[in-house]
Amino acid sequence: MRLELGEIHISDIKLGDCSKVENGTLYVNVEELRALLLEDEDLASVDFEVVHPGESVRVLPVKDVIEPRVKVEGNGGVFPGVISKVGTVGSGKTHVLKGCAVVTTGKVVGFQEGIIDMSGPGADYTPFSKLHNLVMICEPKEGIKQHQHEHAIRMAGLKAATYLGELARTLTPDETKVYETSGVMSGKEKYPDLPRVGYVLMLQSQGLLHDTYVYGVDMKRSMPTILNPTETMDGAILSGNCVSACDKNTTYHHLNNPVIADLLEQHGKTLNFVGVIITNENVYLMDKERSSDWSTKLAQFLELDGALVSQEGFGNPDTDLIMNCKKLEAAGIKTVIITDEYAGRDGASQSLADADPAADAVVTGGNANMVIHLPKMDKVIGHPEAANIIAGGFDGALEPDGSITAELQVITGATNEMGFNKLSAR
Amino acid sequence: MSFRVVHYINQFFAQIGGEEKADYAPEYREGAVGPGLALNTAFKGEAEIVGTVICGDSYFNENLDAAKATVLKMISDAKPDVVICGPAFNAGRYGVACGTVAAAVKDELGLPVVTGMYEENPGADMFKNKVYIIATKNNAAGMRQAAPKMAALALKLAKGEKVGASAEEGYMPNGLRVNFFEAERGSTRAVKMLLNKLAGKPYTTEFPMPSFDRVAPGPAITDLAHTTIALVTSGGIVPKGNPDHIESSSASKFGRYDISSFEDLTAADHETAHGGYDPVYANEDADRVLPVDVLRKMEKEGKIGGIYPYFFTTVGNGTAVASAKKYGEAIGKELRDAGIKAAILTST
Amino acid sequence: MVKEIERAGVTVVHMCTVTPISMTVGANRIVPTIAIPHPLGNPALTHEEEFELRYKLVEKALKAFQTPVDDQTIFD
Amino acid sequence: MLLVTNNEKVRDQYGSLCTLQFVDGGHVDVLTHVRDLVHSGHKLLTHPLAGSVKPNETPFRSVALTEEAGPLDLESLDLIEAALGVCRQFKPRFHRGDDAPADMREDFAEIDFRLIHGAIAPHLQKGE
Repeated sequence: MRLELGEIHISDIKLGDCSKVENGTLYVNVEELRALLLEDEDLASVDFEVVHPGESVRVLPVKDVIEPRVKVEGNGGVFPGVISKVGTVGSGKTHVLKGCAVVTTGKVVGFQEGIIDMSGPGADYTPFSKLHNLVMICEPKEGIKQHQHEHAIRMAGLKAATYLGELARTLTPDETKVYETSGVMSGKEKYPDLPRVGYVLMLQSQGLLHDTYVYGVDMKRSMPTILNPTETMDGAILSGNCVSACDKNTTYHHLNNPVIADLLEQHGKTLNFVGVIITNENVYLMDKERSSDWSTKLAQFLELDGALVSQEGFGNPDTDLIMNCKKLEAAGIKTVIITDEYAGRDGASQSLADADPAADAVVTGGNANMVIHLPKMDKVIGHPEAANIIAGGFDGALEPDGSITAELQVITGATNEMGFNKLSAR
Repeated sequence: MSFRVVHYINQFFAQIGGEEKADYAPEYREGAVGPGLALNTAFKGEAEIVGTVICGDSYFNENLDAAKATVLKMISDAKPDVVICGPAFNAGRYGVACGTVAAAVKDELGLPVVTGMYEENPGADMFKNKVYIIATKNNAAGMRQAAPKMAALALKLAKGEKVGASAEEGYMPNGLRVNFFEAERGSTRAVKMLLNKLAGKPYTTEFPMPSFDRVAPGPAITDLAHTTIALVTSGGIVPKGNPDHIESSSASKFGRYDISSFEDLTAADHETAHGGYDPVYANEDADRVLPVDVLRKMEKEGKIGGIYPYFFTTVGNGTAVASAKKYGEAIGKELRDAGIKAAILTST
Repeated sequence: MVKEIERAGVTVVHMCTVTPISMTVGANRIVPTIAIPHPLGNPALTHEEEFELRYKLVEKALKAFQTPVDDQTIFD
Repeated sequence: MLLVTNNEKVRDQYGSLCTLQFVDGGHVDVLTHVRDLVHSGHKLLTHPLAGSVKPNETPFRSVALTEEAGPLDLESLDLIEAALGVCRQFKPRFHRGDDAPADMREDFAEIDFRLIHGAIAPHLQKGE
């Protein structure tokens, strides 16, 4: 498969009465976009705010972050099976509005986490402080259930990102990146001497607020399967996950999967990137056994020499992670896993809920229990009262001056387990 | 203002002599001696070695308590802001002395301290979780790399600044996980690690899995009929009422109780303090965890020589490995001192 | 704990239910027992039967003491 | 199937569909009860740390086990002991949820219900 990714660099977002991209500025016709989103009968209101890097602004609680994209050439459309019709994506040409994102907020449940600080010490820990963000505050109609609420916000974010992405359709990209992958046979012929490497991408799939969708399929109802790396760049995988702010994979992460990017970078040079095996993190133990059996079986089927495994979430996904690692290693496939740690505030506790000597090559996104002090911001967007709940209990404290002392785990994307960040621990 | 540093070194690095001078008694000298000069350079004027304590390695290890006290007093009298020991590189007794002095400076004088040695130096395993040990090369040629790291960490500690992760500062991992920013993102590090693993090249995991060492099996007991057996349990059996209040989990102590007068444990006299399993069955009959009744019978039948008058009890539940190790050491010492050759350890 | 006691020169027989854990903690002579809440008993039996069961288990421990081993060994 | 829960919502829905043991206590009490069942030979069917709501946050927990007791299942043992270990590490914020704000309590109950529902409904339909 061959995908051309044309990046249009965005350096500002302005709200106005006409939606367009001009000289690197994204103009958003708020009324038009709002009308589109309010077609969803579960939503009562949607408000918009624009935040820029360096501003004294705090956004919370963040549900998802989505990068606007549009399919310009080739089969299918972005977010297949959800926004676009089901159709295999990942080839042709896609345009991206680079440097900006849609950020959805919404208090789906009372204890939701997820802070993005656009400046100050908190900003160092979230990649989204470096983007120009269109923040959408979505309010549901009275009386809808949590799962309807989650669905409504998820769809609003995807629709808005699609609407904005559409503005890039006819633009000339500032920069074009070309990704090309081979089939199993042709890859072997092309790179006979390079080690065959696959990527086992674990997707959160435990149920309400913990779900991931692939081509519209709820991943907990799927067996592990194989994707071409470029499919993720067109939105084949999207996040329905609202909990575990620091180590959940937002849709932005899936679109810009760093493992896929780095493996493609090495593809044909030091390794042969054979494909992506997606698997789930289910609650039922038999599912865990079956899925890890299958991810290993698929890896063997692809005759991999090595595999990278990335995780999402903490606690019982540690079990899936270790099962995957153990079984891959037992099958003779050299494995590196990416995770994060819950080693306690003092860093002295056991970091993972599961462990095995086979996991001898681990990359960590850092200790999520580290305490961080987030100074007061001039402006708080979203549901400021959520700060009370996030900060009020065990995880931290809201100081009288509006600053927050909390664990790193409240910051969106802080200890990402795809290795999106530079944060680590020793 | 420049920080006052006291430096601890051995007779060899003080250029007094080698093995033949290893019994050299502690001596205090004003100013820097030997490797201290390299440290002074590395301080770049921010700190200065005001005095050096020199002690022979044999002297230190053979007169441990007295030597430690003398050395500590010399250090303390020089009123340092921070103390540096070594580096000891791969010299085993020197490494143990550096670790011992450093730990005592930290615990007894309450002063910041840095030492350095090669990772396979026995002093490293003994002290890396207690004091900051800069990892050095295995010989003195590594001084050039070690001095700036030791000086930088010592300055940080003297200033009361936050100490970064082991990988940043160069000290040996001490069991405390510390966050820091790497030069590359995680995915890039992971790809590099995988390429090394695939090529059979060395790589370092960022999170080592908990590891377990082994002990060689004890010898077989040939004369059981004349052997006294000690009873140990991690099942939390205690005299009724748990007189020492042993915690049900993460216990901070172990129990040691007289069973010399018991033929049989019953619900009237023993119970379990363990919070890690359903206590109903052990409370009904503690012999189900600690088989005193059958051992008494075997004693009478002459199958065993006897039962050690005290049994030892811990709660396995949630007890940190380090504590369990400490309890095991204490129990082992008592049994060895009492000449006991055999123990049954029961676990739930 | 078992390691430190054995390191002190005391031969240890570890009687426990979860033998894999016993292997991990480094026991060298291992006698498997009945169940976690009652390793050396079985409340379903009569008192006499239970004593008999326990006696047999401890006999296995005595045999373990008398057997020279080079490596971790389970005495089933 | 044996279902252990302290969540009324789960009890109301599943009480008639499977063998249900209601624990009148907190999250840790449920796990402790489950641990005792594992020790007596029941096998875990669902992960005791379901969900990424931090274990110290949620006051509710529902866990499914096999109805039949067999020999001690080591994987179940590992999982339940590790889950209790995590709970020891992170002190619970709420006990039974009575001490949580009402809407939060309802959210916790709903999530716990959804997680266990998603996991066991397909199996109950098959008559397991």
